[in-house]
Amino acid sequence: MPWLATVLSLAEAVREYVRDGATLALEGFTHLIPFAAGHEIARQGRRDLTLIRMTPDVIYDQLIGAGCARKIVFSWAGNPGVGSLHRLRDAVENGWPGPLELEEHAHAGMAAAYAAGAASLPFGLLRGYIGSDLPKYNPRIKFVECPFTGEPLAAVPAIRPDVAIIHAQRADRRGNVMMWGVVGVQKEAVLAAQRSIVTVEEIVDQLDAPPNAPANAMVLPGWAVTAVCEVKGGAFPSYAQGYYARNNAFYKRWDAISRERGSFQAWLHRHVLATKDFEGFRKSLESAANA
Amino acid sequence: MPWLATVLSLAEAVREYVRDGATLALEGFTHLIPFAAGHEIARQGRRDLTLIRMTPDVIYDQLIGAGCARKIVFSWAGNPGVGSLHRLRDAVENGWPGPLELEEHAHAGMAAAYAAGAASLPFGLLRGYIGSDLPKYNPRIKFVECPFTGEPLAAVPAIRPDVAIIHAQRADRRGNVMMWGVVGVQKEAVLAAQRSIVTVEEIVDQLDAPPNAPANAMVLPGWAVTAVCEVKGGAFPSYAQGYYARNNAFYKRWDAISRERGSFQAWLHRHVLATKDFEGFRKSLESAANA
Amino acid sequence: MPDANGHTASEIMTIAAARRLRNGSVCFVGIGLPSAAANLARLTHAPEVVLIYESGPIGAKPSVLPLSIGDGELSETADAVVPIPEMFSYWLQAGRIDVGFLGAAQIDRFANINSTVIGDYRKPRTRLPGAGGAPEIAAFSKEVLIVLRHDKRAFVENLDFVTSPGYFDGGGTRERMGLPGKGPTAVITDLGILKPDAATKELTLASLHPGVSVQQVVEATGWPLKIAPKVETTAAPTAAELATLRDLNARTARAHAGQA
Amino acid sequence: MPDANGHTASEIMTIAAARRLRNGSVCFVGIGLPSAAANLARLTHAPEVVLIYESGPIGAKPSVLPLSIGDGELSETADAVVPIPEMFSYWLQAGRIDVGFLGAAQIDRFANINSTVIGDYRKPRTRLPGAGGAPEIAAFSKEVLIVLRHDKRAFVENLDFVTSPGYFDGGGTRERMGLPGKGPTAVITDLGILKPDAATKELTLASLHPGVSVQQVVEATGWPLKIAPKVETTAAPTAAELATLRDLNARTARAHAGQA
Repeated sequence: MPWLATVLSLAEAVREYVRDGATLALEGFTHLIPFAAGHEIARQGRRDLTLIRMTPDVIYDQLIGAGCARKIVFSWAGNPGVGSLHRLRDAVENGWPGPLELEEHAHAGMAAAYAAGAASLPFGLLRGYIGSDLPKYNPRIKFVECPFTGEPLAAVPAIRPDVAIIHAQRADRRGNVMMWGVVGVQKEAVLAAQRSIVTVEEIVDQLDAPPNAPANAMVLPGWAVTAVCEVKGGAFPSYAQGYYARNNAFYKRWDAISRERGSFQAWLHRHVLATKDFEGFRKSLESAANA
Repeated sequence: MPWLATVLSLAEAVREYVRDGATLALEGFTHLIPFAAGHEIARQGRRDLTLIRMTPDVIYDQLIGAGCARKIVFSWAGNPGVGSLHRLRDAVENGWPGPLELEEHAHAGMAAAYAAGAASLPFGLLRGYIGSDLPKYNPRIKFVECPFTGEPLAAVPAIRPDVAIIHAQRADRRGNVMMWGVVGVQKEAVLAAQRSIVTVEEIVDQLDAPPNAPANAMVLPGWAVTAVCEVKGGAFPSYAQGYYARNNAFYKRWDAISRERGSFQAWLHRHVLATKDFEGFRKSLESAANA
Repeated sequence: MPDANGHTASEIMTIAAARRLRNGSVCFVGIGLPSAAANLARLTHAPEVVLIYESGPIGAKPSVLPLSIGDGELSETADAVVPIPEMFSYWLQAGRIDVGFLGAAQIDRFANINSTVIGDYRKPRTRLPGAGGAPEIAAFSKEVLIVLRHDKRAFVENLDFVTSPGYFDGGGTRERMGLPGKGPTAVITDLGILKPDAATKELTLASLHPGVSVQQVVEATGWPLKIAPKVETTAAPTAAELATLRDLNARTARAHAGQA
Repeated sequence: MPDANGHTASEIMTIAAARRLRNGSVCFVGIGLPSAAANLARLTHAPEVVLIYESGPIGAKPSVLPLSIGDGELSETADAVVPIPEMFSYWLQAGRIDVGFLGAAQIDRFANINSTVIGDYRKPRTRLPGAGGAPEIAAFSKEVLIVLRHDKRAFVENLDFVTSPGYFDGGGTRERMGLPGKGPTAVITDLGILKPDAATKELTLASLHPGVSVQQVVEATGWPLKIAPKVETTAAPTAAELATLRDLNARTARAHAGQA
């Protein structure tokens, strides 16, 4: 049934849909960050990627350090509550492991640009950027005039990634995807993209909104999604509400792992590149912790 | 606590917040139509209202026939699945009970205009109206040029009603409002308006998303709502998912009630104007059916 | 009332429309005949058709036909239910609809339609419901099907008001106007099926329902109707199609009865 | 480490900031010190303060401080959780926020702030996280509070980059630029509180924290700092404030510990 999302392994999905030079959006605002998919992209050695993400936190720090990225499009680049993204800073400040082009926005502009992409509008409209230097350095932030009031309003070009990748709590066997809690711009990213890969905690027979979840569940129909992959724990060290909490300790530890090129590379090779998949990565981390 | 919605009776809310000459939006797309509030406006004899609503079905037919309306802003005016709105047609075609100004849009434009109102943007942006005669007759539909691609896009002024009125399934005692199922543009109407009145099926101690409901519940925080009124059955003959079904038989019967001025006026006087409140209306209808 | 062919005008229209929906296609459904046709397709040859109602339900699987565009049955059986601004922007405008279904009060030879007024807009003889979702369904669906009864009041030389575009003045105009969808691919009536000419886009009689003559259709059309070189005959409703549709209608009538 | 006054620099900043939140006000909260201050207010004098985190939670009531802007604790305790595009359009841009809280790497005398780069944008000495929600928080909140440590690296004559506007070049410029919110009403540091002059909008020393001298603040400021005619002294933290804040921090530290 070609009109439904294909259920396949994450390695297959990345092999099939993520090409060198592609424009990707890996979204998930603190919650449901698709770390497993990010690792698989590094593992398969994708290069020259344009990486879009409102908050390129640890997941893009890893991809940048691994040499996968040519450019990032973003609005806030830090390790939330911890500090700098050292790999990103090393790329921007010192060009290591290669030069990194920046296209920088504010959150409001990125959100409007994703919504415009999902709606197939050529640009997103917002009140924004007034008094900020960002438009001086980003020619993709322009201003239009309201045809009714004459007011100037900011305009940002729609985000239209080649592939959007998100993590969600559940899917059914037809590829209908359900998520709840902090849902960020995940729906917009999927709908704005040409193709989409959704990793989920579990594939279930019947999608039901769970009790005790925030009353904001949403379902993406399977025919609007390209591929669904079951990857238990696939958002670690981010979290999946109803499944596991954010591993704040890992985020703090990332600061030390990533601070130096050597320690980062050792970590990347040992735990990501030398493992077969995300389960292997988790086991490798555990055995290192217990050693 | 002035920052929370006030819980009061519907009669008080209409008396307090709905003025003659006001611009109102009574929303609810087939589902959760605030009929009780509409009746109360007729009962209190409000005049010269500008009535905004995507689908001014039976609820606005009643208000137009009752002489409350000066103008309607709309995108589809019919009795869904049944036929014409006779009172609306009588006003448009014959000026009875008074002239009725029309501001006419398409659904896509109204939806964009509500969203713009909720976002405090001066206009809503959409691809739309191409090839339609509507812009020829509605000067409030304009076109703007995309600053990136040069494409023309439609622009409609934001809807900013004085008062938005909606019906929802539940509220808690702090005025937090929960709805699910077909949620239409209700959230946008409330957020676009200066003030809002929300009638609900019940006021509960604790808001929880019900089991078996469509997984699309949303909550409007009490501080974003002006007044909450408990009116059981207040969407009749529309429906409240999880509480009662649409009374399709009433919608069909409305065709005969409303076809002639006399039969409409008799119905309005007997069941709405001569009753004290919505409960009285329901009892009056029942006793007429059993007579 | 079934005629000599064993089916009513509504039935043949509904069945002919239903047949045009491919399994798995995503269909934006209006109330009434489009909804009947789409659900008939779902209950017969196209079990995986995705029905979207503009009120918000995506993937609705109603067991009875809704009277309104937002009956509870639709959202209860849907895969997802979205707010209206999202429906019109992320789903319709974004070009995710394979087939949009429209009715009309008037249609012209280039399949432009009127559902707004009969007579002058500012002094109408008959005020109709208006546009609803139609202009954008007509613009953004990959393909549009139009269903209406065939008579001279409906099939007119000039529309009183253009609510939704078909092919404008024909030829390549629609494309030049920047509309992404390919436009109306069939107009299904109670007499037959009209299709746009590949070059001129003028509606052309392509198929006659059983027992209908070319002459009948020409006489019911308010402009000199073009006839395809080879006019087909619509296959008669199968027993299964008729039984399924009648069951659906009977269930629906029972569900919508009851005290007002 | 508490100093001679019995509290740390962080504690006095947090407590001074918390005191400025009125009960029932709607507060857009950033991570770190703003979140600590807002939750301290909620746990002391302002139990009905509405905390909004940009990740989506509206009315969050976390029992421990979140490390990230979207920790599960926030959405689990919120009255509502909304998608990001809705948060920035229907809530922030629409002007529903009473108080927006911002941090900064650099600030100038008109309370414009930089959280983007130190050095040249294209060849930065230090690349900072960037704007996030700050420009629109600064523009659309009815009032903005800025919290940062007081030293000459932060309080500079000229910003390397203007991330978010305060009063531009002072006077009526902010209003003329069409920004609806009234702008930063206080800059709370570990030394004292600066407030904009009513006419010129230049930041002026309004209050000193216990044990801090005017001279200390002047020396920590990279421009010739204006001093209010009557400089107040910030009330010392109460025992209840300190105890509540330290409890909160201790609970938070326990919650964020654990194996990576």
